[in-house]
Amino acid sequence: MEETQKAGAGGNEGVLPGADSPRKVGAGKTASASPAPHVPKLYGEPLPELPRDLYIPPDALEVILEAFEGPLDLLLYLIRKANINILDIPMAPLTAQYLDYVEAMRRSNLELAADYLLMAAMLLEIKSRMLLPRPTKTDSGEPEDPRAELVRRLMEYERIKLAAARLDALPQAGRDFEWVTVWLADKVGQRQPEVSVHDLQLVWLSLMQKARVRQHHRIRREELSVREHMGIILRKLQGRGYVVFEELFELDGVHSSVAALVVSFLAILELARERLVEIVQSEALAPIYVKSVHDEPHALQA
Amino acid sequence: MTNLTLYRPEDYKKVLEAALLAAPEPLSLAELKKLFDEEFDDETWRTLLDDLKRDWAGRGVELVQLASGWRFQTRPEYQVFLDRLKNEKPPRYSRAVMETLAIIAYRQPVTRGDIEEIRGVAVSPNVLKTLEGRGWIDTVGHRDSPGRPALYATTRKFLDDLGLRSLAELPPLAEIERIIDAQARPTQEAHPAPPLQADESAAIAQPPAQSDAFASADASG
Amino acid sequence: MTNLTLYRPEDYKKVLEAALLAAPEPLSLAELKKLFDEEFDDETWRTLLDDLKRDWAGRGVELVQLASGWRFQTRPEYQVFLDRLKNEKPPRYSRAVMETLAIIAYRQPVTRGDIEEIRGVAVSPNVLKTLEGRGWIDTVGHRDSPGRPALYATTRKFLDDLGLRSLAELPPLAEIERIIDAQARPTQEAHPAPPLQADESAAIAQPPAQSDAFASADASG
Repeated sequence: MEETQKAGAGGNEGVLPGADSPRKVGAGKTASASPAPHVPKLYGEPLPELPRDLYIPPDALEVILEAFEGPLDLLLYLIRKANINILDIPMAPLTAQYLDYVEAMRRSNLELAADYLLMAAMLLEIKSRMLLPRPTKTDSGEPEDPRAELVRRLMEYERIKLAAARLDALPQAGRDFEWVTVWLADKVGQRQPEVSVHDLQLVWLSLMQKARVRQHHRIRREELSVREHMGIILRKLQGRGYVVFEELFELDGVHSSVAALVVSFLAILELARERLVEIVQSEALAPIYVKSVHDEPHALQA
Repeated sequence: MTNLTLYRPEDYKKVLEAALLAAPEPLSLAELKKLFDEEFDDETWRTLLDDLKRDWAGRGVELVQLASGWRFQTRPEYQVFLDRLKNEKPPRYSRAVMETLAIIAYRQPVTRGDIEEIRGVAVSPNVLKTLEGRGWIDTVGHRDSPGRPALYATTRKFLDDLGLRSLAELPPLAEIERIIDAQARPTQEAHPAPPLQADESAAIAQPPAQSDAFASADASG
Repeated sequence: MTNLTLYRPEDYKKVLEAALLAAPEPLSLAELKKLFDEEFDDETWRTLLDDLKRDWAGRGVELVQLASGWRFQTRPEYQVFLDRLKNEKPPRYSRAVMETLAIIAYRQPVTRGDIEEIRGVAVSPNVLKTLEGRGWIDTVGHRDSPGRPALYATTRKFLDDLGLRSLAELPPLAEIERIIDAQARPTQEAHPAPPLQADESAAIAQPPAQSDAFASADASG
């Protein structure tokens, strides 16, 4: 921002410094401007009298000049200050007052006054056209007001100026409120791959295809819940030596349906068939014990 | 890390809250929908978000819906405290910057020439650079005229940073708009003389309040 | 803008919360003290911060004290949801890992030899380590055969992470296998076995090195 304003005031863009970049008009130049003749000169031609409505004390000039964004801004200021009807601008006094300011600005900083001089020329032209009989438009029959374009521009600029003030009044991120962004937890490690059931299914299918081609026989898909229970039972047996057969059945859990009991039973039989567990019973009707075959031979639990 | 399972609406709201608090950008509904395996309809989402918004009522931070989505932000009333933690205050933009922004916002897309025509002065490249640097404007094309000048428009970030959901939420142009619409529109077509009756112009001849707004804004900058 | 006046401890806590939520860096106690005109002693500050911390208990974001100060951060358990908002592709397991996992899931309990027999290639220890490290498989016993090989099975966490209540919920394959049986033969030629030596070496495949099976899974998921 700082740079913007400096450069904006730098000269060749023809931008007046903004009010918030107090770039004082040189003191020496101001001094020479202040005691300027009470009767302002217009391009060397002295103006006969200052319009009373538009009169601004010369010592206020310096402050005011810095506050203007351009010729339209200055004109609007003059119009609003004098409470002039923008739709019926008295061109002669306005032009005179405007030229008075421009002259002061020329003395302060010639380079910055380019846009202002253009406007001065426009005002003088309008003023002179006001004195001439107006050409009548053939289609509407209404005479064209030489001020129409100026009024249109002034009103458009005023709307934008107002809109800019309203935009500036809106709460602005970083100035009037802050965005909330909390950190992500430090402890979060490397992102883990996600695996879906669908992925797994596809991989298994492709494996089956390959295996079929290679081995010329089909790998039979076994009852999953039996396989699951084989794992559950092996876990229960782990490190415990001989476990009472009934303990391997969940009688009061989520798996305690009749079907689940049957599946658990089938799982134990399958484990025995695959020689993963050993089932022992010392005599008929005695307790049945089950032991994982690899388990260290613990003492028989009574 | 334990795995989190979502059961109650509360659980979903917690995930939603965490995501919105941690997101570096506003999150659109489409993005928010990625959060959950379940596919809720828009109404359910609306309920969830409204509910979360209500949870935060009366606190220093609020959930807001912006042009590009939902986001948490601090309430303006709290800024005076938060400013105390900052080493430097954020700059206020100069009138040149704000007027250029207003022209682009309300008249987009516009060229630099259009901006200069309305403001009556040359536009410093730095003014446009400031606005581009903030991410508030960008070039959306070129006008098919000599020099093929760039056309500027405002961005989503501009809307987000000013808490607007769309350009339609820009503050309406002043009452002079109505007067101009009603009476000056023919001016643009045939350039007839504007009506000169004093009573009609009275509404706009009142000392406008906008200069005050700027005076205070500039003074604090 | 209305001016905010702080009366109750609640009011101070709200300012504190807003400041901590919006701060770009952790805030030290010394910085936090700048928030208020009143000078509270360290004990009062501690109470205020502990109180705020308690307010956030059980939510997706928590207040933590680090060496450099206090800050809000998301809880690690919520990361799995927050990750879904990221645009980057999640890492994927190599074909070797996925095939091994599928074999263990569908044929458990199995030994490494079983896996090698079905896959037709040696199984790298890294593959099993990856799956054990994720907590998806573990050893449930040993087969009573020469060398007493370990028997692998999937864990409760595997079911949880895949959203299954039991292995019986793994998709049944019979139907699809029949369809593939009918169509597989011409496809077989078009899909030669992937280079398995390279495949085995890395447990987690880099994104470009994805196999066809994964690409299709990715596209449909």
